[in-house]
Amino acid sequence: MHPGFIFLAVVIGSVVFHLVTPWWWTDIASNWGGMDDTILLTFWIAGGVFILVCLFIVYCVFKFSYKEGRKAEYKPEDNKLEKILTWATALGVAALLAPGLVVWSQFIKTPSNAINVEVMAWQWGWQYRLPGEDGKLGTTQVTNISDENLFGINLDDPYGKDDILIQSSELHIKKDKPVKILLRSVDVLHNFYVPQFRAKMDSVPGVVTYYWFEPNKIGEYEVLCAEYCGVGHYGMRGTVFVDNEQNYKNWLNEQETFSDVMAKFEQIKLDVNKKLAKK
Amino acid sequence: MSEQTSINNNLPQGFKGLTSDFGSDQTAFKGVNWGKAMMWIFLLSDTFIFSCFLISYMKVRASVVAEWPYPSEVFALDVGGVPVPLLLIAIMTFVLITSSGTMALAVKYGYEKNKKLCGMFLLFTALGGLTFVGMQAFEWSKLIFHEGVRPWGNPFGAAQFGSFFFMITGFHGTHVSIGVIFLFIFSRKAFRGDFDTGKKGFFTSMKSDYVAIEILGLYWHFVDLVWVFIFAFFYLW
Amino acid sequence: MVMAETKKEQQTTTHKIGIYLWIWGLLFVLSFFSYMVDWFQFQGLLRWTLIVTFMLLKAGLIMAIFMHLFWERYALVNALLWPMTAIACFICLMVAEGKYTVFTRLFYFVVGG
Amino acid sequence: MSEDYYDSNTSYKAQSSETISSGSGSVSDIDYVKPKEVPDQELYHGHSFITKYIFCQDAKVIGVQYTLTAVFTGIIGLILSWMMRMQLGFPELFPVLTSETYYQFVTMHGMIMVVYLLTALFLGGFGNYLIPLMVGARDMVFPYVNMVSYWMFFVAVLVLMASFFVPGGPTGAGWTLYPPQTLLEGTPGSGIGIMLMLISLALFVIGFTMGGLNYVITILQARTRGMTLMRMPLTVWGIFTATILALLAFPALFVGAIMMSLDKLLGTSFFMPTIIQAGEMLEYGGGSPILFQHLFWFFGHPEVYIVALPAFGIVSDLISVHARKNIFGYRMMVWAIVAIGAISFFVWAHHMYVSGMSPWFGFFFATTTLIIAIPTAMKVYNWVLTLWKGNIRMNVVMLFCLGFLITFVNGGITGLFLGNVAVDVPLSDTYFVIAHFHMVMGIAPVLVILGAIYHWFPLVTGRFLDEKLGKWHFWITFLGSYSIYFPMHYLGFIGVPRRYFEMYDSPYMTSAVGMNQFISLAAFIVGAAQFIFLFNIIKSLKIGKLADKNPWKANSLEWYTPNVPPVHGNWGDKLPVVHRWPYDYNVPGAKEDFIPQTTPPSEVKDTGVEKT
Ligand code: HEA
Ligand code: HEA
Ligand code: CUA
Ligand SMILES: [Cu+2]
Repeated sequence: MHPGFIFLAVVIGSVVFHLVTPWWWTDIASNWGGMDDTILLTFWIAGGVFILVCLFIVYCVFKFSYKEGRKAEYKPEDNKLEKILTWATALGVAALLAPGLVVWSQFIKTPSNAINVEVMAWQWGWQYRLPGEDGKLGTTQVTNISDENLFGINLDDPYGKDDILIQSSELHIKKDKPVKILLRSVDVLHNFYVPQFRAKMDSVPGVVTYYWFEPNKIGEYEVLCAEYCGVGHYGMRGTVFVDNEQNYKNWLNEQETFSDVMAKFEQIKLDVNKKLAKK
Repeated sequence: MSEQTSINNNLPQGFKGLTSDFGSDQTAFKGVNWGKAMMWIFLLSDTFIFSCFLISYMKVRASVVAEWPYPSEVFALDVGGVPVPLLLIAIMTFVLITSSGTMALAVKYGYEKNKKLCGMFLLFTALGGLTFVGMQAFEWSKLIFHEGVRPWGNPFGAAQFGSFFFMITGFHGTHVSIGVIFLFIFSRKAFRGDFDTGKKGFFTSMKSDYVAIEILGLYWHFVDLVWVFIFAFFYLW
Repeated sequence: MVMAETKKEQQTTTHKIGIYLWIWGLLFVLSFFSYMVDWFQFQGLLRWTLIVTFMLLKAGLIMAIFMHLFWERYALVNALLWPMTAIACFICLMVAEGKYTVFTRLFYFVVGG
Repeated sequence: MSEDYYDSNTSYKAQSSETISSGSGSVSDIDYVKPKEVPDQELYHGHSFITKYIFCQDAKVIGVQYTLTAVFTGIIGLILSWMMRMQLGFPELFPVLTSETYYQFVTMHGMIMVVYLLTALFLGGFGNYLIPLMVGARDMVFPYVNMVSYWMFFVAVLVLMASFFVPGGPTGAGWTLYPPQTLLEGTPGSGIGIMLMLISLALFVIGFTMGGLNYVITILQARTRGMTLMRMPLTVWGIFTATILALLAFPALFVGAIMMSLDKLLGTSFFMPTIIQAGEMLEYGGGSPILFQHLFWFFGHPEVYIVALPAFGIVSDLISVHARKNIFGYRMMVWAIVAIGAISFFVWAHHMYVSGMSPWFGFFFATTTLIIAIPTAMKVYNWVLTLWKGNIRMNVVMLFCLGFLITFVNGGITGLFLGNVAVDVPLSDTYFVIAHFHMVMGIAPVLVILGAIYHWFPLVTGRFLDEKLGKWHFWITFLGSYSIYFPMHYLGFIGVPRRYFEMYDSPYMTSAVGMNQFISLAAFIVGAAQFIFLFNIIKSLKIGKLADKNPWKANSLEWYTPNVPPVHGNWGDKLPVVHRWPYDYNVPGAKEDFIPQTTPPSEVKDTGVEKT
């Protein structure tokens, strides 16, 4: 069989696979439809070029297979053709780049009404901190971290007292309300990634990184760690629930604030001291 | 070499020369000896190494929150009970520049095939380099034993100060030391007249030639050049 | 002055000893000047400009005269200098990155937001 | 040998063409070639077995040594990939594979394949063998240094392999070696393993620098008469540019490795911020993990082009020879190689879009990254336009070239997804990236290497490889690896992250079980097919069909040595003189369908040959 047929089959197979694939992205649950659209646009432009180039190859392979005595064309260059191709490609690139950059500029600019959510990662798990009534997160310092103060909140920062601490890998957020994810890590790089939200960012020890999104579909979503962080990387999961207003409120009311936690520890200390004193 | 320079004078100069040289056959760097071309490209690569060191230093220094120690005080030297800032570093700088000057003269006399003066200036250069390394050793021991500066921390502020200091000056000092060794070897060779007789090298079995001195010169000036940047960025900043 | 003298000398690779002594002297003077910047405790932008200027002048002199780059053909000179644009780009971006890092550190660990 | 060495007292202008012969005996004006500028090279001729084959200074032997060592490491890398695929496709079958060993295998697989296989094979192997032959030199300019370069590489490989046998095993930090994770206990091999890796890399860099300086200076300063830069085969251009990239990019890796070893050994905090591990505060503080990423990718991105550019160059030559047609747009090809090389120093942070670096960098790096696609696209167009109206021999070499084109375009295009910063956000660190770079780096250049071996085997050994086995080898490798990586993109779309030891506990990942099994099976088959190839080599060495001199009717100089296979010194007593580019195939009016580079114009006066 002529090899051209096999190459042709590869191209057709690729297109068919793309059309019938059962493996496709998860239903989007955030405002980042722009990312999906840009991907689709890239598919159209770049995929089109892929098909054209491959079909051209297949055509050449059929048409110009070796024949004794045939003369190949002798044409070292063709300025006009090369110019046209360069500009066409440049145009294609620009068409891809422009929407990409627009989406990126939205991605790095958080809307002012976003709720701050601190995601704190460690080997290998997640916990979260939400601002309290004052709407602000207290400042932190890794060196402050202790059993009582798992987030290392600065004790003299008044904003920190009412912060809501969620010492579990389950996070709830409100539908249609933008959240700004502030990422911290106490040890190595991690990455807070929910495929349905599309967005992701590394959490880097020593600095705070961020991204934002607006969840728009109620449901339960799995958090994956998307930056290699040691042997437990693959098991570093969490859960995000997108709730409606009411459920979110209920959940929030059950959570402890930093002062609650501190008070609890104070109490424990007092108890222990009392016991010691009794003895 | 001089013959090739005379070839070069008949080639187009300036930017015209640039295109005609790259468009020509056989050599792109007209009249440049293989070894010399190789040294230049090596130095280019080495420049990237030192640049990466200095860029990392700059990035870390810009982003540490802890106070960066004040080099002018850290590196002060007591003269009669008065601390003179950066005195030792200033002397080291002058010593290295001096050795660069003697190296330039050694190269000059090498090309004039004046083996005595050439050898002598090489020797001076080597001694200059040795002095530099000696002073650096003194400085290191002073910092380590008297000031308590360690690669992992120091009493003055940001821990990275010591880390970068030892790493960068250490890497530079290694370059100087290697240069000194070669300077001694070459000065002996010059005195012995190897470059005149074209004696074959021990390892490579290539003929000795006075070009070797220019090549070594490039290396030595480069070491000096790097120090200019270290002096400005590390000590004066 | 120096230029005029050196142009004439372009004929041979060996140069009059004068030029080396000249440059040697200049390097001394420039090093002395940069030392003085520290001595007089200039601060801020002034210090910054002076240090960099003296540094670049010294580097330029060493490369041009001591390393004979001034007499080399443009092919070599260009081959050596163009790659420095990559370094320049790296420097600029790392300055920006350093500033961004320190900003986030101060903002989230000290100032609060 | 030095009869036409140029007398230094006369200048170029004074030379009249009559007094200088071109070396071909003709004295007519059009055959004039500039006289010799550099004296002939003195070579050290080995006499004993050791100096001839072990500590040999002949670039051709060094090239073969590099190739064999690199292929050996490549096979280890291949076996490691089998183990990985075993775990991903059939996790129950192989319970000895723990997550520690899995990550160690991933790391060693990545590092071996990129650095110790492809870089060493393209630059050390093909570079050493082909550069002196193709530019008409007797050897590399510094044969001794060249020899040391190989032995440094050899030691680097030994050190790397040693890490499999030390306590704790090799490092499992991922080939990107991101700190702090690399140096902490949660990562396998964070003790001796990582140190051996860093030492091995440093040795590799030092050894490579020695070799690389040789390649660059040989190409720039030791070409034969008439060989201008714009008459060099594209193979040489690709290797040349890649070598320059390597000389300028490896320093960043070297510096990163030094700083990381200091963090490990002395407890400095270059890359290490304050860290709490297992409830305990470590003695670090203030360092910057992102700095390492910048250093790594300042090396790492040029590195991926270091393995791509030689492949680009070689494939151009293979296509041209076997399509019996000049390469289309030679000058554009050269400028594209140079442009890709230059721009590749300005795109590094496209690997760091979601690393937490300054978000503003996204704009800059997305733009530069997509710009680099333009010269690459030009190269693709020129390859396919070379096929257009050619006279294409459908032999094994050509099949490998076509395989390269399809996989490279496919992988390049997925690069456009990743380069476009907003699109990279969902895809980064998923299997989409794995699929991208295996397509563009794991298959495309490997296919070129294999094709190139089929092409140059007759030159090196005087015998052909078996075509029939070759065709089997090609189809299994090409179709097999295409079906490994094409579906893998869709795993990335689902959102499956890379470097996952196990992934079957999430609903949407479970949907991919079948695909993973299929991919694994394909990987086993493709890997096994490489042994057909090894068998082919061994068989053909002994009983392969004997090849004539210049069996492919190629134009470039390597086929025109007096002895085939070429011997030490390459050219006998007279260096060749070059009169044209290496792509004069099927020139109208010429008797044969090819005109060797050494043919003077007077011999092909009536042809429509273009001036080059
Ligand atoms: C040989 C190696 C090689 C090559 C050539 C490339 C080529 C390209 N790569 Fe790839 N890349 C890697 C090896 C390579 N890459 C590796 C190893 C990694 C992962 C490392 C790791 O994390 O472990 C990686 C990762 C990687 C990333 C980071 C992904 C992430 O981690 O999130 C990005 C992002 O920008 C990227 C982009 C590109 C682009 C834009 C090109 C371009 O150069 C491609 C240009 C080619 C084409 C575009 C095809 C031909 C063009 C046409 C047919 C014309 C049609 C074109 C238009 C319509 C414009 N690559
Ligand atoms: C050139 C580079 C190269 C090559 C050839 C390969 C080849 C293969 N790789 Fe690759 N791989 C990498 C570079 C490469 N890889 C890198 C850089 C990583 C990232 C590591 C990290 O995350 O840290 C990676 C990671 C990686 C993963 C992801 C692991 C994870 O994230 O958890 C997987 C999973 O399937 C995989 C599979 C394979 C398979 C099945 C093959 C092959 O089996 C494919 C089929 C085989 C061939 C096409 C032939 C290969 C030829 C030779 C080996 C040469 C032998 C030479 C002669 C005989 C002359 N690799
Ligand atoms: Cu945490 Cu990966
Ligand atoms: Cu890249």
